[in-house]
Amino acid sequence: MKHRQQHWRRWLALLPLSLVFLLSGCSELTVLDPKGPVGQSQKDLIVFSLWFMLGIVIVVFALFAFMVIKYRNRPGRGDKDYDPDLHGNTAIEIVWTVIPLIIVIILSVPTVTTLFDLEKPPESSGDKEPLVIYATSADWKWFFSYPEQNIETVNYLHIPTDRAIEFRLSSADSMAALWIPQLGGQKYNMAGMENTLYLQADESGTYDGRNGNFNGEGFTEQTFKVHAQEEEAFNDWVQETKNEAPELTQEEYDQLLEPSVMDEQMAFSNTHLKWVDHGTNEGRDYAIKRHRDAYQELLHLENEVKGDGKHD
Amino acid sequence: MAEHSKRFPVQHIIGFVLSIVLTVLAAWAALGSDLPVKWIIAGIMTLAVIQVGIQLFMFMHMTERESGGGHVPWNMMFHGFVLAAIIVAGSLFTMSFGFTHDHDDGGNHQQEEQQEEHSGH
Amino acid sequence: MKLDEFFVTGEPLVYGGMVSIVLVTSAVIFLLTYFKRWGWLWREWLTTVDHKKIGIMYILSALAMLFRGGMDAMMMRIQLAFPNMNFLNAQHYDEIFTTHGTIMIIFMAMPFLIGLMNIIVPLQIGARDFAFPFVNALSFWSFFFGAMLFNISFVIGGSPDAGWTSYTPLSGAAMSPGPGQNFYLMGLQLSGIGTLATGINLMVTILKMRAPGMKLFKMPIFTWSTLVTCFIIIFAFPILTVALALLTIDRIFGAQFFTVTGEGMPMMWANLFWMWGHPEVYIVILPAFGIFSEVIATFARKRLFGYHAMVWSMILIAGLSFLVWVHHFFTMGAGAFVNSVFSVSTMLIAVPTGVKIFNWLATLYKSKIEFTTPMMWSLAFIPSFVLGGVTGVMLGMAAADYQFHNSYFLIAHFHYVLIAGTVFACFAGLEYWYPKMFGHKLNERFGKLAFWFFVIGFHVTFFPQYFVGLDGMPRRVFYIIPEWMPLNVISTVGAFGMGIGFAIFVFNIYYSYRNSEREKTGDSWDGRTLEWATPTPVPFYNFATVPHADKYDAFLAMKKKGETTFDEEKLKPIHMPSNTGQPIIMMAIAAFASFALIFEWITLAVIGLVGVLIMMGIRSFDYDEGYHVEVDEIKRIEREARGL
Amino acid sequence: MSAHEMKSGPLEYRTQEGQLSILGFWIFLAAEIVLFSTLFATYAVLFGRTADAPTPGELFEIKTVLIMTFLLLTSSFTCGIAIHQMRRGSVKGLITWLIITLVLGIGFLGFEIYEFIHYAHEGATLQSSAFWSAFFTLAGTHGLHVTLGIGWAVLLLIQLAKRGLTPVTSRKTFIISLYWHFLDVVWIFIFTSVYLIGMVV
Repeated sequence: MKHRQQHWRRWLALLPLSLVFLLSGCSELTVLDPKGPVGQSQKDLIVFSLWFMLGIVIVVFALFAFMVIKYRNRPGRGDKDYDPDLHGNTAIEIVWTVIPLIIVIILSVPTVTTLFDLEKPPESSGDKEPLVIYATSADWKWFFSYPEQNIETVNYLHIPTDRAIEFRLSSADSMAALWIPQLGGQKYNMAGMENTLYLQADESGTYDGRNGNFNGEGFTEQTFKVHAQEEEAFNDWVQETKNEAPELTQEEYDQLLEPSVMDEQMAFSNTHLKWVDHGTNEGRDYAIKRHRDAYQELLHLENEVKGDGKHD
Repeated sequence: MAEHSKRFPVQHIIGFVLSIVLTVLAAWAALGSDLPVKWIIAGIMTLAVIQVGIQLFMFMHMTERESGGGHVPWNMMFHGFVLAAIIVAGSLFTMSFGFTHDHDDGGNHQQEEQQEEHSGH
Repeated sequence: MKLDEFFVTGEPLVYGGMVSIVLVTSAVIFLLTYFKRWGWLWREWLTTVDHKKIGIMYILSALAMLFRGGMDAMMMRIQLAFPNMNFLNAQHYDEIFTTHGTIMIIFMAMPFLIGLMNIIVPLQIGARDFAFPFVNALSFWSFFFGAMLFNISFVIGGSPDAGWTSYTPLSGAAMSPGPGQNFYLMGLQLSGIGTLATGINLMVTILKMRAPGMKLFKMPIFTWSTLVTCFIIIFAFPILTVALALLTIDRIFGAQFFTVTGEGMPMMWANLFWMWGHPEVYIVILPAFGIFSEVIATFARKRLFGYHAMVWSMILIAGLSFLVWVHHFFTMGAGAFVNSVFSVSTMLIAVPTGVKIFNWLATLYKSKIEFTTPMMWSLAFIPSFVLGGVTGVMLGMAAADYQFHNSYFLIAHFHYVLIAGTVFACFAGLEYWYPKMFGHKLNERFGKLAFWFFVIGFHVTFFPQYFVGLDGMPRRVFYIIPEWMPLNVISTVGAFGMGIGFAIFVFNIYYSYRNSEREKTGDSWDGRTLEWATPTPVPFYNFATVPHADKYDAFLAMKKKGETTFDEEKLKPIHMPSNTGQPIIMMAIAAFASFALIFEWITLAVIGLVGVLIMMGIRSFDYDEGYHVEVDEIKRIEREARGL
Repeated sequence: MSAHEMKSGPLEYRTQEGQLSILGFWIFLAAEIVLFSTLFATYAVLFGRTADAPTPGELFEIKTVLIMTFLLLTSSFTCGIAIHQMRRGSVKGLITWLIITLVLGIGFLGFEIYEFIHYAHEGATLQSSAFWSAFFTLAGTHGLHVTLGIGWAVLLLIQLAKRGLTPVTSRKTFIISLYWHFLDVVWIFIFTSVYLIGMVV
C-alpha cells in the first residue's frame, strides 16, 4: 500500500515538472511560433497567462502534496495534528477569494485590449492600406478573391509580407473557419454574413491554412497553403496570374461550388464577386439553390496515403 | 388572504378592469399616439409587465401563506423572468452583428442597429 | 422506404454491432425465460416507483452508455494512431465522434449523476421517497427510451454525423438529409423532458420533504449541490427543448429558423444550443463537486471546511453559468465589445471554483486521510481538475481563444474537466455508496488497480493533446500530418489504459458480487450524513422513524447521542405509493411516436402522440392513492435488517 | 403522506400531496417562462427577416388581435371567479364558471385558427421565411398550450361532476387555474411584443 502511495506522489510531482520541460520545447509548436503581429499578440497573451496558470498549478500541487503526505492516516499517528471540527477561517477564505479575483482582473486587461486591437489592422504596417481578400469557403474548398487585383485563387493564397491583409470571410454553404495558425487565430465563415479578419505575415514563407470548423465529410481535407512573399515578388505573382490564368465563368464557378474535395489548385484572372458575393443577403442561398441534391451524396472519403504527405 | 371567504370577488374584478384598461391603453399608445417608436416600445412593454403583475398577484395567489410553499413560487417566478430577460436581451446583444438582412441599403442600416443594441445594454 | 435504406448496410463494424445486439438481446430473453424471471422483472423493476431502484436502473444504463461511448472513443483513437490503415472513413469517423460526445454528456454523465441523486438525496434528507414517485419513474423511462432511440441509429437509419453540437446549417435538412440528425433531435428531446421533470421533482423533494429540523443550511453538501443543479436544470433545459423543437420543425416541416435560405440565421442555433449547453456543463460538474465534498469529508475524518463558502460558491457558479455562453463561439465575429463582456464573465467563474479547490485542500488540513478507493478518486480529482480549470481560464481569454478554438487544446481542456470532474466523481460516488445500494463493498484491490489504470491512462491520453492543439491540430479531423503523430500515438496508448481501467472496474462489480463480505451494519464507512443511518439493504420505506436532524452532519450527531432511525415507540403506519406500469407504457408509446417522426412517417407519429395523450388521460383518472405499511410489518422488517 | 391532513385553510393545500403538487407546478411554470422566452428571443432575433413573404405590418389586424386578447383576458378573469367559487365550496359555481372559461378559450382558439389561415392565404406560412417560422412557432406554441389546457380541463370537469370537491379535485382545479392564468401572462407578451410592436415598427 505504502509503496503505491509514494509511487503516485512521484507521478503527481512529475506533472508540473513535465509542464516546464515541455514548455521549453514549445517554441516549435505552431501557435507559439508566429510569423506575424497578430499571431505574436496572441502568443504573448497565451504566454502571459501561462505564467499565472503555472503559478496557480504549482501552489495547488504543493499544498496538495503537503496535505496528502502530512495528514495521511499512517500507523501510530494518533491524534496529533488532528482537528475534526475545524470548519472555517474567515481570514484565509477571504485571501483565497481575493487573490483569484485579482488574477482574473490582471488577465482581463490585456485580453480586452488585444480583442479591440484585433478588430483593427496591425499597427506595424499602419502606413499601408490593408490588402482586401475575400475568403469564401465552399464544401470543401477555399476561394480567395482579390478584388483590387481582379484575380481569384482556389485552395492557395499569395500575400505580401509586412502589409495587413483584410480577409472578408463568408461561406457559400456550411459554416467554416479560416485558420492560419502561424499568422493568427480563426474566425467563422458563414453564408449571408461577412466577417472581417486581419492577419499579417512579417516573414516570407509558406504556411498551412485550413478550415477550423467541422463542416461535414470533406472537412479534414479543406486545407490551403499561404505563400507569403516580399511585396515585389507578390506583385510579380499578381501580374503573372493576371496574364496567364484563364477567366472564371459563372458556369465553371457553379460547378466548382458543388460539394467535393479538390486536390488541385486553380487561379483565375477575374473574381466571382462579379455575379455573387456570398456574404450578402442576396448571395446567401446561391450554392444551396443550385446544388441542394448534391449535399445528400456521400463521398466515402478515405485517407489517401501519399508518399510525400498530403499537406505539401 | 381573506378573499376566499368573501362572497363578492372584489380583487378579481379590480384586476379584470385594470387589465382591460391597460390593454386598451397599450393598443392606443401603439397605434393611436404620435410618440416616437422607442418610447412606444418602452411604454407598452412596461404596461405588459404591470399586467403580468396583476395576473400573478391578483389572480394566481402567488403569495398565499397557506400553500406552505413559502417564498418558493415568488422566487422561481422572479428568477424565471430574470432568465427570460437574459435570454431575450442576451440573444439580441450577441446576435446583432455582421448580418445583412435588410433589402435596400446594405451597410448603414445594420451599423445603426448594432449601435442601438449596444446603447440599449 | 426500402429495407436497405432502413437498415444501415455496407459497414463491417455495423454488421458486427447488429450481430452483437441480436445476440445479447436473445441471451437476455432466453435467460429471463429460462429462469422464469419475466414476472419478477416486471413487478420489481419495470413498474417500480422506488427511488432507489430507479436510481440503480439509471446507473446501470449509464454504465452501458459509458461502454458505448468509450468504444467510440477507442475507435477514434485507433484511427488517429494509425491514420493510414483506413480503419474508419471520413463519414464513419464523423458519426463516431458525434455519438461519442452526445452519449457521454447526455446519456452517460447526466443519468449517472441523476442515478446517484435518486438513491442518495432522499436518504440524506430523511425522506421516504421523491415528492412525485410516479413522475420519477416517468423521467427514468423517458431517459431510457431516449437513449435507446439514439443508440439504434447505429444500425437503423444511420447515426447523426454533425457533431454533438449539431451546428446548423450543416445539421439542417439541406445538408444532412435523412434520419440521422432526426435521431439526435428526438433522442435528446425525449430524454430532455425526463431530465426537466427530474429537476422539478428533486427540487420539490429537497425543499419540502426534509427531516424535521434540517434547515437549508444544515443540509449535506451533496444535497445542496443537487438543489443548485436542479435550479440550473429547470432554467436551462427548456432552452434545449425549444432549440431541438425548432430544428425539428426546420428539418421535418420545412421552416427556416436555421437555414441558409429564407433569411434564416444558422448561428442562432449555436446561440440557443450554448445557452443550454453551458449551464449543462455545470449540471454535470456541480453534483460531482458535491460527491467529492462528501467523500473527502468522510475519509479525511473531518468536517468539511468552509461549508457556507462551498454552498455560496455553487450558487454563484450556477448564476454565472447562464452568463457566459458566448465563449463557445467567440470566433463568430460578434465584435470586441461582446467578446470582452463574455470573456470577463467566463474568467470570473474561476473565482468560486478556486474557492472550492482551496476549501477541499483545507478540509485535508489537520485531518486523518484514509486511502480508500473513493477517496483516491477524489484526491486524484483535485490536481487533475486544476489543470483543466487553469486551461479553461486560458480559453476564456477571447483573444487567445481565436487560436485555441476548435483545436485539440480545447479537447484536452474539456476532457480534463469532464473526466477529472464528472467521471472521477461517478466512480467515487458509486464506490462510496455501493454498499448502501447493494449491501456489499467493492473489492479495494481491484478498485485501486482500476483507479491507477484509469487515472494514469487519462493523463497520458489528454495531457499531450494540449500540445498537439498548440501545434495547430484541429478537432474532428480523421487523419493527421506526420508532425502530430508521436503525441497522438501516446494519446492512444493512454486511451487503452483507461479502457483497461474501466474493464477492471466492471470485473470488480462481478468479483465483489461473488466474493465481498455482506454488510451487517448500514454504516459502512463510519459516515456523517443520514443515508448511513438506515440499515443495509435499505428498506423500501427508507426510515422507520424519521430522525430530528438539526445538526450539520446529522448522523454523526445521532451516533454521539446514540439515536437510531428505529424508535419503536414512535412508529406509525407509513404511506407508500403503489407500483405502476403506466410510466414505461407511456414512454414506450412516446418513443414509438418519436421513432415514426424520425423517419417522417407523420401518420404513425400522430397515432403515437394520441396514444401518449390517452395515457395522460388515463393517469388523470387514476385515483390510486397507494397503501400503508402497518407498524407490525415495519417492526418485523427493521428487526430483521438490524439483527435485533 | 396524506396521513397528516390539515383541518383548515383552502382544500387544495390541506394534504401534503396537494402542497407538493402545487409547488411543483409553480416550478414547472418557471420552466415554462424560460421555454417561452426562448421562443421570444428567437422571434426577436429573426424579426424583420421576412425574405420574399409579406411583412407583419401588412398582415396584422388590430381588430382581430384585440378581440382575441379580450377573450383571453376575460377567460382568465372567469377562471379566477371559478377558483373563488371553489373556495366558497360551491361545486356548481365552480363548474359553471369553468365552462364559461373554456368557451372563451375555444373562442380564442377559433380566432387564432382563422388568423393563421388568413395569413397563409396572404403568402405567410411556416415555410416562407425565418420571421414567419418564428411567428407561427411562438403563437402556435401558445395556441397548443391553450388546446391542451382545454382538453385537460374537460377531463377535470368530468371528475368534478363525479366526485365533487375533494382535496384531490380541488388541487387539480387550482393547478389548472394557475396554468390558465399563466397562458394569459404569455399572451400579454405576445400581444405587446409581437402584434403591437410588429404593427409599429
